[in-house]
Amino acid sequence: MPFMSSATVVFGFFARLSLRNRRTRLLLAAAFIPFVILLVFHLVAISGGGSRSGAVLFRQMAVPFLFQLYIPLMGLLGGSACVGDEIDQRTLVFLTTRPAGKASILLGKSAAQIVISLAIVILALAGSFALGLGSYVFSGEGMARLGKYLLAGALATMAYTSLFVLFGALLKKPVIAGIVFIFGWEYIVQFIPGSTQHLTISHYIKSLLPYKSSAGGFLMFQLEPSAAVHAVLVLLLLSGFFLALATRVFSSKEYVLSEPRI
Amino acid sequence: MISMTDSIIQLKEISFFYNGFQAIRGVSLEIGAGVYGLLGPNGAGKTTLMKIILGHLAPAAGGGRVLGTPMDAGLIEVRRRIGYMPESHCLIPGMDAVTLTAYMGELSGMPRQEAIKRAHEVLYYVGLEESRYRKADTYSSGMKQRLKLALALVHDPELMILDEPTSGMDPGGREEMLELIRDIAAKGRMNMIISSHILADIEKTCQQVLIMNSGSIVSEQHTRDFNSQDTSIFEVGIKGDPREFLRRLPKIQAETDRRGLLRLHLPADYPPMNLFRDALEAGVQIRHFRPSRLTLEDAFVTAIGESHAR
Amino acid sequence: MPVKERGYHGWQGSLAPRRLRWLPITLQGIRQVMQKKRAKLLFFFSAFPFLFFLVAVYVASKPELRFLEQITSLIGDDARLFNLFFTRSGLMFVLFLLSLYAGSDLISGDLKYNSIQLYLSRPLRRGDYLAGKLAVVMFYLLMFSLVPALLLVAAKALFVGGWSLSPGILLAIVAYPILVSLAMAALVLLFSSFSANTRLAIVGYVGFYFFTNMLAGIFSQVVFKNDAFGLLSPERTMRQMAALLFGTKPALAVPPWAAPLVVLGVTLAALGWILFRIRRVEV
Amino acid sequence: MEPVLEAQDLSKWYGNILGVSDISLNLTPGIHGLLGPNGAGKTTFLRLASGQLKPNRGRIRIFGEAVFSNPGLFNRVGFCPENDAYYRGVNGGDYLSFMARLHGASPTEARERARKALQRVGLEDVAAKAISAYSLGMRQRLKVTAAMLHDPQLLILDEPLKGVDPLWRVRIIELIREFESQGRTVIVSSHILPEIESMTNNIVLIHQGEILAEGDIQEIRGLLDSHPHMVSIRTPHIRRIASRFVQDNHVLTVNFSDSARKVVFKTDNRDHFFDRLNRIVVEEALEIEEITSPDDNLQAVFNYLVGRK
Repeated sequence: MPFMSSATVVFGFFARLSLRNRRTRLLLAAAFIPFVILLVFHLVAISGGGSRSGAVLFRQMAVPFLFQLYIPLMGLLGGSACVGDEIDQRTLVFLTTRPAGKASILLGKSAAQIVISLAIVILALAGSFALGLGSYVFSGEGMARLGKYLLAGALATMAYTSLFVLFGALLKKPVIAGIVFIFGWEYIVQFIPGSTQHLTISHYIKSLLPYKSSAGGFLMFQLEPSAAVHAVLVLLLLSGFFLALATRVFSSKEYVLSEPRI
Repeated sequence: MISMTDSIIQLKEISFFYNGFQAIRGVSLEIGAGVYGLLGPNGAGKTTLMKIILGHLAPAAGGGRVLGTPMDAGLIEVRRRIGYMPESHCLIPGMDAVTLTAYMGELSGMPRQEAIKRAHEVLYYVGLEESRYRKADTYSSGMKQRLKLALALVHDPELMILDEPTSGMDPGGREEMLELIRDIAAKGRMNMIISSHILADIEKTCQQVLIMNSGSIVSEQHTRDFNSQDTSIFEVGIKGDPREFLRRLPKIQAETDRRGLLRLHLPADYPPMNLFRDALEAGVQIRHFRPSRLTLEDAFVTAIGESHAR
Repeated sequence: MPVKERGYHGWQGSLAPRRLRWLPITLQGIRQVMQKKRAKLLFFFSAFPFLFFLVAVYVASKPELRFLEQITSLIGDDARLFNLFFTRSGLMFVLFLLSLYAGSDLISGDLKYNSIQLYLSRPLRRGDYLAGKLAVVMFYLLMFSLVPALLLVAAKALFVGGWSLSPGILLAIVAYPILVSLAMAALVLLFSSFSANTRLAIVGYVGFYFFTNMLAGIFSQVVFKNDAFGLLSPERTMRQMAALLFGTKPALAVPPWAAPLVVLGVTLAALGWILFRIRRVEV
Repeated sequence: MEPVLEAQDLSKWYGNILGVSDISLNLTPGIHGLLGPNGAGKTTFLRLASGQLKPNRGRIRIFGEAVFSNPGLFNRVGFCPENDAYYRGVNGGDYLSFMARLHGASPTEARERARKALQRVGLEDVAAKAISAYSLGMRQRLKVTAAMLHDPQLLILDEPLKGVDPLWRVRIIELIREFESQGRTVIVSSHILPEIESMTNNIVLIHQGEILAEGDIQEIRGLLDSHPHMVSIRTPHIRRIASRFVQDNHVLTVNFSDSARKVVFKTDNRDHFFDRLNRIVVEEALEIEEITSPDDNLQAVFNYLVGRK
């Protein structure tokens, strides 16, 4: 069966499956936490409560939450599940004993995961942005700004999910390794000035965000940004590279679905 | 100790629903001491009924007594005195068999040292003495089955509930498991309820059998009643071409069973010994010959009816 | 010569109703955590705050080491000493890691391997099961909070050569770690009971911890400039509670009853949810 | 004839645990029963045959092609795994449609194939129900029909009858035999011996990762000619029958049982023995109540070969 058509079939099935999945619903709910907070903030503001503008709330709360915490963790859960769920639930055999290549299976699954995650991230970002900045959204400048956030969010989702698809294909316990990567490596390296930062994913994402103030706290720490085009290219290349490597690993590695029965 | 005359389980009008689907339909039953078989197709409600007895599921209606204790109020008491062997594989990962068995004994109320000693004994008894220090997750499914029996036995209960005890075992293992169950029932004077969809297992171990279908008990009988003879049906095994042989017989009903044996319904005017003559003339050998018995399988099929097979 | 008959033998003992039905679950759980990979390494690092404070207490008790006074002055009185030990020594983070390590798979593993029915076929109720699991996590948390604190009390008494601790402080030293351990154990088990997938439990718990910290910081300091939002973070709430118990100056300007109320409320809600969740598991 | 499945010195181990070792096997069209005690290596062998595992040594080929990383092969091969696994939140109809789509069927065609497949195993009424709500036996039936979905040339079934109730067991055996009667190949492993017997005479016995015996059940019998067979006869004329056989060279022992109506012969040539027995019965007009062979089943062969008895 041709590569693309089997990947498409796999994509369709798992996209629908993940829409019905409890995990997806939990992730969706989590993504909208900033949105809900903004909503509450506005309601309070209407009744004469709060004083700060929604823009600050968006930048100080929604952006760090989504970029620093949510996107990496969603990438970790969703990415590692691409192979992990098939092993845990021992369903891998159903896919590998059909005439679809393993590469197309993994790419179809990853694509489904990425598309769903992208939809969630874009909805959550755009929703929070609109709620935080109000009518500013409709100005040309506001649109451009939102575009930058969305671009950064989309690329971040792709890069993290692809990386953790690779983790899932490669490792037995991808989540621990992933947590160490996100809160260890990515976090520590940002305190080191110079070019070491270029070894993290978050560096390129930060370079794409439309404001460069370091006042916002730990997300902007020690940033020596790369050029936007450069960052976009690197993130795209990284995603492609991680996925390609993941399919290589997935195609050649054998997965034992349960304990050997001896 | 329960005397032989007491009833072990009394259920009255038990009903149970899974998401609106009625899995148990007003079951009333009284089970005395001894070994009872619970037979029925997949989805008949055997496991559900067992879980209700254990208090894992609360019936929507009805109630009863288990080992003389009211089901709802005496939950802890009932669970202390029952040994349950579930159908599904369940284990605690990373534990070896002795640890797991002793742990279960301890949870049942045995002192720790006693539980460890008893764990070794029961594991030896079920034939796992050589692999008792191995992690239970590396066991084959036959070994897991033995381990589950050991877990159900460790606290020497008064009533054992065994759900599909031979599922997933090879023939040798299955025979040994049935032998163990018979031995426990005889030597330990254990009361048991054994569910199975394998007829031979029930026939070999139980005195009484309850047949379940679609959430109701459709028949209750002694296993020995199944062996009443019906002389006009014979089971015949031949070596050679059966067509030539069958052509020589008078117009009779013949069917082939799962083992490849012919089941011949002979008319009254045909002496069974003529089969040997006809076989000789047809050039085939009769290698197996026996009056057919009404087996548990027949009883099962009659009780359940053809509606199930569709 | 009597020969033991072959075949099945019953057990002659009697099954005693146990008062603490959940205790075997706890003991077994404690043993199992100990056998996990890299347990020793984690425990080693978890003892760092204690070792550091032990040295500090020693230094403070020796007049000849006066040149370190700048450090030792920080732990001048008992209330400050133990408050610092509990809330500013990295112990909070250590407890977070320990609860993650010991608790994240305690219930999800049983959900995955279908083993809740093993427990519920024994004389146990669902509450006993939960109590047993809760105590496993609490044991490890107390091992690295209450126990070292008591050792510090003893060390101080030894080094100084006298007993100066007020009963109020002693009560706080005992009460604070117990409250913290209970709340953290309930939280991690809450995430562990979400699904049979331990990955989800780990990511959920980690995400929750970091997110609430982040949110509390932004809300209370930048957006609303209102300290009440600090209570969103478990870490800040715990600190607030410690300050209350030890009678030191609290970091957040909120009514004194707020922090304990939040801790209690969250703990009870978490335990209630877990029980509800176990009840819905088909065994 | 060109073998359908061909294994040569096939070995597989997990760490230091042996799965199968040095299996060489050629399977031609027909039904082949794979038998062995738990942990004998049946599942490992079938996982190698379905390309889930890579052999450590040796090779395995199906229709002359390598198996691992050869998805195209599964247009002609159907596989039913032993695990009770399924996708959570998917119903039977959607699952089978998905599988059919992986074989290149269009959406409508896939739904039609799924409908037929469900009908084949009596699951059409639960097509829209989540697989997780099926009973074990229903899930088993679903797996079997999924393996047959694309009408393959070779069907590999690992324990297909596990947990299936008696009525459906008979039906599935029929399905398998129908499938084979069109000149195709089935490899089936099972724990329940009478069922293997009712499906096929070709058996492969696996024990401790090695092939113990392979071939027609009768041939295997032949191999075991040194293994004497028991024949038990119930008749009012036990002494008359016994006296006819005492002189026979192929009768090794004669035993009278307690009931005084039953005699058990041990013979090393059953063909000869039954031939004589049939003649004697007819010629002397003897009354026979029962002829049975206490050890004439797969179980006996099995026990003998694996040395349990």
